[in-house]
Amino acid sequence: MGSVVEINPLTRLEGHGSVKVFLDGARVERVELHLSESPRLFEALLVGKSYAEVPDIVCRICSLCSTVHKVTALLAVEDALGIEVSERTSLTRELMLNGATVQDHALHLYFLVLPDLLGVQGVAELAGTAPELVKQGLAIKKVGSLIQETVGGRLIHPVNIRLGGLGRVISKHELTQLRDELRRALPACSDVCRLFSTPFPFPKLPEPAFLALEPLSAPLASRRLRLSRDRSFAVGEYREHVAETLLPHSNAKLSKVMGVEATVGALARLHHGPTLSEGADEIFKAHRHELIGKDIRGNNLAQAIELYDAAERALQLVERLLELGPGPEAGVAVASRGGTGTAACEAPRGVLIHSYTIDDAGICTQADVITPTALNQGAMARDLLALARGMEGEETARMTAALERLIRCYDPCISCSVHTFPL
Amino acid sequence: MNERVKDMHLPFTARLIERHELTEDTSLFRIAPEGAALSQLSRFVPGQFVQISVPGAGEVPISPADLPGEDGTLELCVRRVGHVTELLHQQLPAAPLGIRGPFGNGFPLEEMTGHPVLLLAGGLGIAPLRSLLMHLLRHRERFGEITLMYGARQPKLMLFREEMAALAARGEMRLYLTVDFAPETNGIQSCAVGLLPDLLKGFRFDAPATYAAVCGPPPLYRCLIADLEQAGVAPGRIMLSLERRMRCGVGRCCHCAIGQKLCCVDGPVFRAGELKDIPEAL
Amino acid sequence: MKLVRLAIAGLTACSGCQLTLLNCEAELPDVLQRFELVYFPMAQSGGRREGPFDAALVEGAVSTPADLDMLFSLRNASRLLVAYGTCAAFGGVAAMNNGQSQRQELLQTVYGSQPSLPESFAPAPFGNFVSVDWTIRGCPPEKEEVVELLAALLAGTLPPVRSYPVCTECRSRENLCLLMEKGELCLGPVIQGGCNARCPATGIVCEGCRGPVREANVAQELELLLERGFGREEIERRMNRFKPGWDYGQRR
Amino acid sequence: MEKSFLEATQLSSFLEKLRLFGELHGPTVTDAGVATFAPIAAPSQLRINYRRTQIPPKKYLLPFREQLLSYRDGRYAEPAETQPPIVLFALHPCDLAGIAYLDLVFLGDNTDPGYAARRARLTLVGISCEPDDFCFCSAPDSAANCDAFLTAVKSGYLFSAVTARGEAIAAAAADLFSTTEVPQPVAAQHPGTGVAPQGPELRFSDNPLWQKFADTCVSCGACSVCCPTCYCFDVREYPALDGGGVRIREWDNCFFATHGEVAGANFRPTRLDRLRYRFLHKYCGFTPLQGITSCVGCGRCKAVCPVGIDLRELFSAARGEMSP
Ligand SMILES: Cc1cc2nc3c(=O)[nH]c(=O)nc-3n(C[C@H](O)[C@H](O)[C@H](O)COP(=O)(O)OP(=O)(O)OC[C@H]3O[C@@H](n4cnc5c(N)ncnc54)[C@H](O)[C@@H]3O)c2cc1C
Ligand code: SF4
Ligand code: SF4
Ligand code: SF4
Repeated sequence: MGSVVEINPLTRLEGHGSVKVFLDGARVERVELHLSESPRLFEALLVGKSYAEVPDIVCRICSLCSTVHKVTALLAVEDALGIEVSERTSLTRELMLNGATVQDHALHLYFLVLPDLLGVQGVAELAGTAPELVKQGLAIKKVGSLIQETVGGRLIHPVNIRLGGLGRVISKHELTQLRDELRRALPACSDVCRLFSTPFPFPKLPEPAFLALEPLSAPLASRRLRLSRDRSFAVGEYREHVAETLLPHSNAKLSKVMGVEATVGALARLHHGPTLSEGADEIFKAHRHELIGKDIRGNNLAQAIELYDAAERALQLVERLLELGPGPEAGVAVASRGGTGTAACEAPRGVLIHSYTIDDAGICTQADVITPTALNQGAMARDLLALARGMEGEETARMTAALERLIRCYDPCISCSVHTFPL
Repeated sequence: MNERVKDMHLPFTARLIERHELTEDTSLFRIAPEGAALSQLSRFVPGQFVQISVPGAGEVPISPADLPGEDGTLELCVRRVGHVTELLHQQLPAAPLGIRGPFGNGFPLEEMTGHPVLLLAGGLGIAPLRSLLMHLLRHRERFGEITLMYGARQPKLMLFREEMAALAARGEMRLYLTVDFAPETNGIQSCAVGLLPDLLKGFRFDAPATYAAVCGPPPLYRCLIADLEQAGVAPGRIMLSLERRMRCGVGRCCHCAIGQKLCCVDGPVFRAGELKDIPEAL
Repeated sequence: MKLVRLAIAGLTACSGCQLTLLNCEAELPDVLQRFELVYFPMAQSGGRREGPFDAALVEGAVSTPADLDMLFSLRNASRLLVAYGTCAAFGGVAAMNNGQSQRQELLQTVYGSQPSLPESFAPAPFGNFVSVDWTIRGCPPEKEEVVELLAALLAGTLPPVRSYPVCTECRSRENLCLLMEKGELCLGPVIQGGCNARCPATGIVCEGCRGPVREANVAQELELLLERGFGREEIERRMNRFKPGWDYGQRR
Repeated sequence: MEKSFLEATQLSSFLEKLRLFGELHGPTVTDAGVATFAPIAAPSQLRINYRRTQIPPKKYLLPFREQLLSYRDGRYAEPAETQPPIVLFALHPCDLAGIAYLDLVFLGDNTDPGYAARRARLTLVGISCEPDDFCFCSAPDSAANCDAFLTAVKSGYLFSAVTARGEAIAAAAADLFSTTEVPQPVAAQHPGTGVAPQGPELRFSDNPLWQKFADTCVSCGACSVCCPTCYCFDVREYPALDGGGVRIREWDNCFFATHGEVAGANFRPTRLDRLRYRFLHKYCGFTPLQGITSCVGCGRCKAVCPVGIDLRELFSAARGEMSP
């Protein structure tokens, strides 16, 4: 007898989604992952807008990833128009990205994942059962927020990073304040890893094919995506390597990279040998065996390591900006010619690609956004099925809890996921 | 800094004693001011107003509906229209409120002594006039004939109706009630149906000696002034209690300007004569 | 103490309004203590959308049958419905092309012309479908205004309203006027303030994320920008970014 | 009044002396290039030859937004006034006149406690100015309502003490004043067409300019925000999550529809009504200040108006048309 177990809505993640497990008796037939967010249609909305408007509009795809969407869009538009930015601008953007990572990983780990580890329903009970952890999580998140607020001019949908430069140069006083706050928060950041170092005890999952930007010391300059040691491609050629298909039950398109269901995100990044900050590297080395060559269950720990790394990097960047001192900043660059530009960044939940074509009048004629959650969708569905099969015969509640938890390992962002380029 | 300077913005506490619902949206509140507010309020002159604070919502100007009682308690008749008045209506007995005042000029009681007084109230306008009426009745011998004409939209919206009727029954004043329209089903018709100005038209009185006190919604004033003047009441003896937006009560926030006058310090009681040349006054 | 029962949910949106609440790091412990988050799928599992709620803070535009279903259900289950953010209040970015391009075309641009396109109609604000008791503006909203609302709910009321344009706060902060001094396309004069002129304070024009101020002199703003050399098309595009359907003749 | 000569080269040392009387604030520019009164940490920040700041010195007396009261358990309390003593240096006569007007409003009956406390901690040092196209004050050299005044002369300034505090400044800076012959003041080229009080009936003139201004005014509020003598305020109360709350005062503006609104009516429903109100308040005055113009001719309102409204245009046009 066939039956369906449904998890609807998926909770403690961004956006609207659900999961259906189709059972035949105790046997799991198939699992459907529905990313049912309302279509957002950004790629279509951007067509006809001026190049200068693109980054301001497109960051509204997602609040959690607004900074990285904005930076990626800026890079792509600048790539299209041949606009160069100063070192200060680049460093400032990098600082924003690190701040976003701290803020986003802290939110995800402490408020969305931690309830699973402590066996509670969410943030409300957490405040009752583990007030100290809540306080710690908030304190860490707050430094990330402070960076967004001070440097970006706004916590969500930052305004101060813009085409060609910055709106306002961050004052020495503000930078010093950031530096002090970051220093104060670092010990707590290094502590996060301890909380998330026990992987959850479910059946082993298929080994992922990890996709990440090739790590460079100046991450914003990275222009190659790597799938494995011998398989990589230039960001600008992503269309030849990323294929998208529409699934009947999802408003997000499924992306395959070089023919495989790639996995992106923190764990993927760690697999490609990034240069981590000193403190984070130490922790990474200690946990290496739990992460490298392992499945997605290690992703939360990887995020914890990254959180620490991002905080340390943010501090370094602030110090570097203080060294550079204030200076004149270029305003909005004016487009002199059209072109097509593509850029990729590492969002907290994985590779994000933006690509735009701008005509000679400065109007956007084509826009593509490939989001990490769209990239992860295939792997996520595959793992859900594997996990459900591995738990055949278990109590339904146990199984659905495990499935939800698996999804939180991926840290999906469904608002983002429903944007993909024309088929 | 002297005491008064310090007190400028600081309300005194006033406890809510009881709330008595008069209509769906209007209640009579009895409050007990505490501390120095008691002595300040003992100077209250009918027509003046106080600033009532509801913690959490803010402050509003209200004209007390009666003189402070023996025990210092104050009656306020308040209609629920928005932010502050809404929260006021939600307060339970013993809730702490705030009070500042009294502010404004009040009716010229000295000047009115010995004269007949005609009170004309429309709707909620009865609230400030009730404190004047109570003063007149308490010092009944000092004044001439006292007449209250009170109009409401419907019988059930008529405030203090029984009370007024009882006062009239004691023979201390004349009472005329009117409603804009009375529902058919209402069997007892103890008031006229029509508008206040209609009521005034058929009214015989010693106009040249009379002081009129008017309070009601803005459109009411214009026709009543014309009618009163036509009947022979001097513009200088037509007292109007006006309402404006107010934030401070002491002539600074500037919202309550009426021409070059400020309602909170030059009013809220104005003489029709003063307002003649101020087109936006009424 | 009786806790105030809340629903916090999103329709077609970026989750930024909900996230803004989670970003109130300093206030969150207090909030968690005094409110019962009965339905808040973004941060709580096991919630029930049937209520009853004292207030429902709902973000996002209405663009699918599922959105509408959720909106009706929360409206019915809640004493107060709060249009939480600019999408809920005006349609927001999702609605920028309303009245300009057909929904179906947009869908096809993104999803291709295949038989089973996702069901979706032109994104619309809550006010088109249900009564709204309070509106928080902004894309995203200001934390302060969210906390203000929550505190007011605890006090049994709603916050006092402000109704001045962005320029008022902008000037008071002694920013450089980008419209006058730099000839940039700033919408400050016709946009509701309350953000403390966040964008002009960083040297960037107000893009209008808080929607129109009560007495926006739209016709004059348009004229002003035309005089400064902007094309009509560009101006309209910018004005529509967060709210479609301005009345360009309005002078009130 | 005795005048002492301060050579321009002594200005930095003079500023140091002023610091003895409080935190030194004066005209400077922000990073974005806006003229502003702000703390002067180093003499190089001072822009002594400034034209006008965007926001007048009223911000020191009446901040844009300030806490009026706080409450807890239903009891209201006044916040402690925290502004330190400040020396406000290099104020032009129009701004001094603006402060004088505010003093009339806030220090009269029912003295405003916050204003009074801040005013008492403010030392005002004026300076003579060079008018530009926007200025139209009438009393350029008036050194009234300050503690001390500097008149620019060739190669320096003439210092005159006005109040006892001014004398104290003079005493503190005595060794900086030069004993050489005092140059004569350079006569400033002031247009001298200050705004005299206007007839209140002018506001009901049906001059078409009224309607034109009402149509083009964008109600951005900049003119009032930047006016040294506009002081309308709104008061709002905000509860806090912990059960307490605050009552704040914030600059309001007669250009906003809410300004004259009551339940069921608006006494100034149209922008034209509100423009007439502004005219009345600025040029005719309310209640105790009736007949006094509060416009000090600083020129800010015209300089900041995005549509270039200048009410003076209206007087000259309307006056001509009204006189028989
Ligand atoms: C001298 C004076 C005496 C008054 N006496 C009484 C009285 O005895 N009983 C009574 O019920 N009311 C009285 N009022 C009116 C009362 O002050 C207002 O109804 C109240 O301020 C509205 O405040 P709110 O916060 O409840 O409404 P809000 O939420 O502020 O606003 C609701 C509506 O009221 C308008 N409003 C705001 N402030 C005022 C104001 N000061 N006056 C009128 N409308 C305003 C708003 O513009 C809006 O249209 C008096 C007003 C004045 C000036
Ligand atoms: S920059 Fe924009 S918001 Fe600021 S004053 Fe100028 S027009 Fe208004
Ligand atoms: S300045 Fe404009 S765009 Fe910026 S936050 Fe305020 S309303 Fe939004
Ligand atoms: S009205 Fe205009 S010119 Fe006169 S003082 Fe005010 S801002 Fe200056």
